[in-house]
Amino acid sequence: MTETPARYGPPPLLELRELARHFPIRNAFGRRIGWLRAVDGVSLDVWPGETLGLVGESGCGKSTLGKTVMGIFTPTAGEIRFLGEQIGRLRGAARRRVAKHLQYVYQDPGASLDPRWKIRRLLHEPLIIHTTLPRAERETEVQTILRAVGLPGAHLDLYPHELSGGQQRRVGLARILTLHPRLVILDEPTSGLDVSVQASVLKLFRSLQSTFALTYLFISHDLAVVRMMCQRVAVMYLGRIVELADTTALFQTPRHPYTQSLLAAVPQIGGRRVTQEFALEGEPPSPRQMPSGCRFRTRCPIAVARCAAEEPALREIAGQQVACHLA
Amino acid sequence: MRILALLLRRLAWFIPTLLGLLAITFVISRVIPGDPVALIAGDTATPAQVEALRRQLGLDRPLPVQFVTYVTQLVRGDMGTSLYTTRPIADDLASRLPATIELTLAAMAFSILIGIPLGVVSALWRNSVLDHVLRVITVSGLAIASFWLGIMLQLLFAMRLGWTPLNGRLQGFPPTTVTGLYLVDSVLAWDWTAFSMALTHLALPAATLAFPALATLVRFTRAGVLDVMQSNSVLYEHAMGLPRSVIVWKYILRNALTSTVTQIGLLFGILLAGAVVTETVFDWPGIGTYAVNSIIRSDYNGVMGFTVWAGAIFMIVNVLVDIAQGFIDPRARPS
Amino acid sequence: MADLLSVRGLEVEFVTDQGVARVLDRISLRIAPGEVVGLVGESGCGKTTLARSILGILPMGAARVRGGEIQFKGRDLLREDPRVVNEEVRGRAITVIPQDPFTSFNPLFTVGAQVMDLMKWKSPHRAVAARTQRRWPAVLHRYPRTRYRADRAAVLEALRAVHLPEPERALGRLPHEFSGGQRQRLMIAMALLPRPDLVIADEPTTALDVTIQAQILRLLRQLVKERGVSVLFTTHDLGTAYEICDRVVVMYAGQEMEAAPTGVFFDRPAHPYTRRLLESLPSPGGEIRDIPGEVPSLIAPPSGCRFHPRCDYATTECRADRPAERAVGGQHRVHCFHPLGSA
Amino acid sequence: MVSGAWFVLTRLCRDRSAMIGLILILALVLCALLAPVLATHPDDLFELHPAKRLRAPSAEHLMGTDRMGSDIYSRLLFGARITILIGIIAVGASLVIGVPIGLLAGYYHSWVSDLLMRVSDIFLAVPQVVLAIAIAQTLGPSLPNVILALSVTYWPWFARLVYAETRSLQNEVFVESTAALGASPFRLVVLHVLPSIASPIIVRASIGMGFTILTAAALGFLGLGPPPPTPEWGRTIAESREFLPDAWWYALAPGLAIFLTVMGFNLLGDGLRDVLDPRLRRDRGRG
Repeated sequence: MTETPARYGPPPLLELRELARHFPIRNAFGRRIGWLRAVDGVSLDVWPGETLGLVGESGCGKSTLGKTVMGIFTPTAGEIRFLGEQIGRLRGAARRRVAKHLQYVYQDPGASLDPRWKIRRLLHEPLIIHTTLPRAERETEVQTILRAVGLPGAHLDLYPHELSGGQQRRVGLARILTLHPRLVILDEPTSGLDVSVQASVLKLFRSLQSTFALTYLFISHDLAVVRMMCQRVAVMYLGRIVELADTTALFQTPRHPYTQSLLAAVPQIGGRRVTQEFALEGEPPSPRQMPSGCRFRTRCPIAVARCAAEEPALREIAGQQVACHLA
Repeated sequence: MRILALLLRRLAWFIPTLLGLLAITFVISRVIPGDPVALIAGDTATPAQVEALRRQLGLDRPLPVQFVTYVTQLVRGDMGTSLYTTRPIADDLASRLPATIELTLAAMAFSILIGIPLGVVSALWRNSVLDHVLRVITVSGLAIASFWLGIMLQLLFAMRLGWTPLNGRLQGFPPTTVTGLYLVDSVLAWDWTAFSMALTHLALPAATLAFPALATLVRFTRAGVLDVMQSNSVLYEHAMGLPRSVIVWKYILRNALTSTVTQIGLLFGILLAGAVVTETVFDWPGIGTYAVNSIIRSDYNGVMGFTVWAGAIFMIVNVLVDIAQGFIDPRARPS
Repeated sequence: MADLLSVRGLEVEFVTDQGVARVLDRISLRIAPGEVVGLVGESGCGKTTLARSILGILPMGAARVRGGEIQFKGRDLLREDPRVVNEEVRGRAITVIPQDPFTSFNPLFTVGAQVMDLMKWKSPHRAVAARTQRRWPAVLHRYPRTRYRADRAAVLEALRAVHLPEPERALGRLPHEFSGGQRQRLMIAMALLPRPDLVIADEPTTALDVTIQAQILRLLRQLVKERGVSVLFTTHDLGTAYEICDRVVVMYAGQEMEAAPTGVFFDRPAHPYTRRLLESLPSPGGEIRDIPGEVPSLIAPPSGCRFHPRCDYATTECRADRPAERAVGGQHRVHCFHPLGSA
Repeated sequence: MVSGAWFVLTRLCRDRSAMIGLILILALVLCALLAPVLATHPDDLFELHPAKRLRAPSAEHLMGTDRMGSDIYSRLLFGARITILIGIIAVGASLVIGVPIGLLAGYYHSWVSDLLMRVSDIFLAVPQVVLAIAIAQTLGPSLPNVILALSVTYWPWFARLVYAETRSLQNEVFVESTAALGASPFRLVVLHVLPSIASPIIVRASIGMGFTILTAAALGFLGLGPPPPTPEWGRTIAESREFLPDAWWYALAPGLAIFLTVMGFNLLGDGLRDVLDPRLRRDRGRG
């Protein structure tokens, strides 16, 4: 990767090489008639301590990417290297051990709590799975984490439904942090939230990141949030990364036409009106029937013949990586 | 196209399921103690005679061989001979099938035509007096033993009031056989005496059989309608001011029916099972009474034959239900 | 200009297992002809309930209207015969664009069947039926041939107007065969077909991606401005409100906080809540500012101004009484004892 | 767990029909336990009184006498024991067979789970009574054989239910996220999945009791139940047929007993469904 690793001393925490995850498409008879290429050759490094944003519209494969890294889906092809170890092909108990250092936060961490368990038992569970700590030490650990996410110890004896949505969210995060993971994948953590709640959630993520020295892979469709939270941003379209750059650069000089349209589509309060200026026509094609060549060419305002013939690879232009022939 | 694919998929499972069913019944009827040969041969037979008979019936060969023999014969339409009537089982069953079909179809039609509208009304006027009355009736319908209900109906309508005959399918000669269903045949023959006679004979057993099915349909339709009434699409239709009767009887009903129709398939199994008992109570000359008689006489060929037929009919009905489902729900995808 | 719609002092309660929730607390709202009004607020603030109250489709049994009135073109929607409202107002004079284009179509009927059913009852060419004419249930009524042809032509025209590809074939398809954006285009077409005076759009772009949202917003704004239709646009997304609205009304926990023309609203918010709301929007690279505390329960809401427990400027006055509406500029009105920028 | 049971009980008490169900079942259990005490003629279980045959209900014989001159009321009480025995053992055995199969097939996605479900489908392809009749007939009429026949034919219902519930639970965020946390399949299934699907299993078990009792009575009616002099309800009805319409009480009493028992379990099942499974909660107050 030509991205400047020198800026961060240690090697990357997570390395993806040509990672792919395809889902079979079956016809009415149950025969496979094709592949849905949800993630299709993604290479990416996540450096310790950073927050890497992964943005794209629904169906672009960003969540599938997160779940494949997490081991919820097995990769169809490519490599996942985490802390220097190949984890993409691990199975069973060996794979489950990786979860100690690599955690996944669902869109609503509150929904990840078993409604029949009390908070205390829920917070003890990860420690029971991954450590051999005696009960008393686990309890100390649990108390510490609970304070870190800003909840009183009295909540330990409650059931999830007795807490407010915001408190459930904090418990969900605490559950993951008891293990002190190195990398946390945040999957659409602010989707569906009101702005004021969103602000509280983001604030919490930031403070937890500094407290626990976390590295985030921040998956989101919200460009404004990504811009605020991430040092680097990768833009995905139909299973591929089309642009990867430092946040400031990406937002100031977007080089891929898709990134440009995406930025143009976001309403800017006080600025120009999207309803008057936005030009991108049509909708993304189905990932079941991928266009030849560049995947964006069917909607691209500047596409030329070459775009249909040849799929552009990521290349570096002034410190930004762009997959476009014309950039 | 979708419906065709669905049909083929279901049919692909048809044969293995039927084979599995055969295997289960076969094992049950042969492995488990109880010697039919000794039963046929009679008390006076010597062991040598019994053995000879056993060889003659092919029951001395290993079980898998017997099974293969049975299946190959079955494929040729040969279900063996009844040990009791000494006629081919297939013939026995075929001659009795129309009676059972007439009974179950009548019960089915009755429960669908009454049950679905009642279910809708019950949901629309939920917690009204009507809803509560219907709830009591449906709960009873699922709790009542059909043989007892049949006997009670006989006691009241046949014995006390004399409105209907006690049992049987007809007195006198049946109308010219076309379909084997007396109601249909008598209409075709323009024979209204036979028609009314067939109808009065059919009334009690059909009502007995229909009651639990009716109860199930009311419950499912009610639940389905209530469910759909909460949906966003119905909220939208209300917001756009469509007339209430259109929303209910066109949009909600069709949505609710998708789950009700699946129930109809399962229900047919209940009806078929109920037919065994109900036919016994009403001496209805269908395959149910035949099965019970075969059981009593240890006629395993008869029992096997009935089980295979019942299973096959049940599966065919469920394929038909899938097709109906395909028409009601155009999205229906096989899974 | 006379108001097209005016809601005054509307109070709505919901009966829940936990108690009675006071979802709308004396809400007032006016919409002028041709005006696009944004109703902005966080989830649970009552904006959807207000929209449904105007339409008269609050859940029966659970919801109770305790007071207030809704005047629309000189008729009192709360007190008029519900059947007349259903016949003449809903789907004709007031139409909707629903929140979720994925579930708002009936999945079992083709789009054409649903559009034509709407037109059968709500076509502008259809005379309003007198009540005495109704002898048969509506479901048995015929669709007059000549009107069907005219309506179908109008439908195709409308589908072209919302840029739906292949309108003829689209009518024969099932809802799930369309993408979210296409379905929302269909919904817009259906909302405009009866030639309404007012369209109530309830979070119509929330379920869509940004690029699709931008397309839909542009289309909607263009069409309503062309036709001079008023729109009540509820949203929790301030950016969307900025894009499409002429005027913005902010609600919080069932109370109205502030109303102002869009430009003024985003430039000089006068209510502390509005100000905090705008500040909590993500800003590039900047610090994050949230609003401490959580949205209160509506079953036992705070006294007085419902925002006071989270407000930096709250005084005893705010706890005791609900602030009356006061004007801080031409069309700029605020419900606050301590409006910003006035002191 | 105790608080959970208490919660369920208090909620059940507010549901009128569930209460009726509970009362009916308690009454049945009491009848069965106290049969020797409650019975007016406990000896009539085995003794014949040809002189008193087919007497109409009276103060001495509350529900009349049967063809042997035995007191029907007393025999019904003892019959309750058989009914409960059949129901509990058959449903219990079905649970023991069906639940693990359903869990395994539901949790793992492989050809084994397909096979398991196919096998249970085959059982479901034949109406239960038919299969039970075939089994009971080959085994011979006796109480254990009836129970065996019912168990062998009822387990697929549990397997199907548990399978479907497990599959749908796998889409729940809390199950997926606990797996992502690194929990082993065993931990996940036993500590998270099973407790979550306990409610539908309990509901199905209650309704299954009713259903099984009904089927058992049908077998008894067809002469495949426990042989005389066991006071089995279904066979009593079969016996009564030749004395109709005169000895109407003979058929009425056992039929009502079956009806009330099954009704009790069905009502309780419905009530439990409302209390335990909020997804299916009956409409109350909601629009």
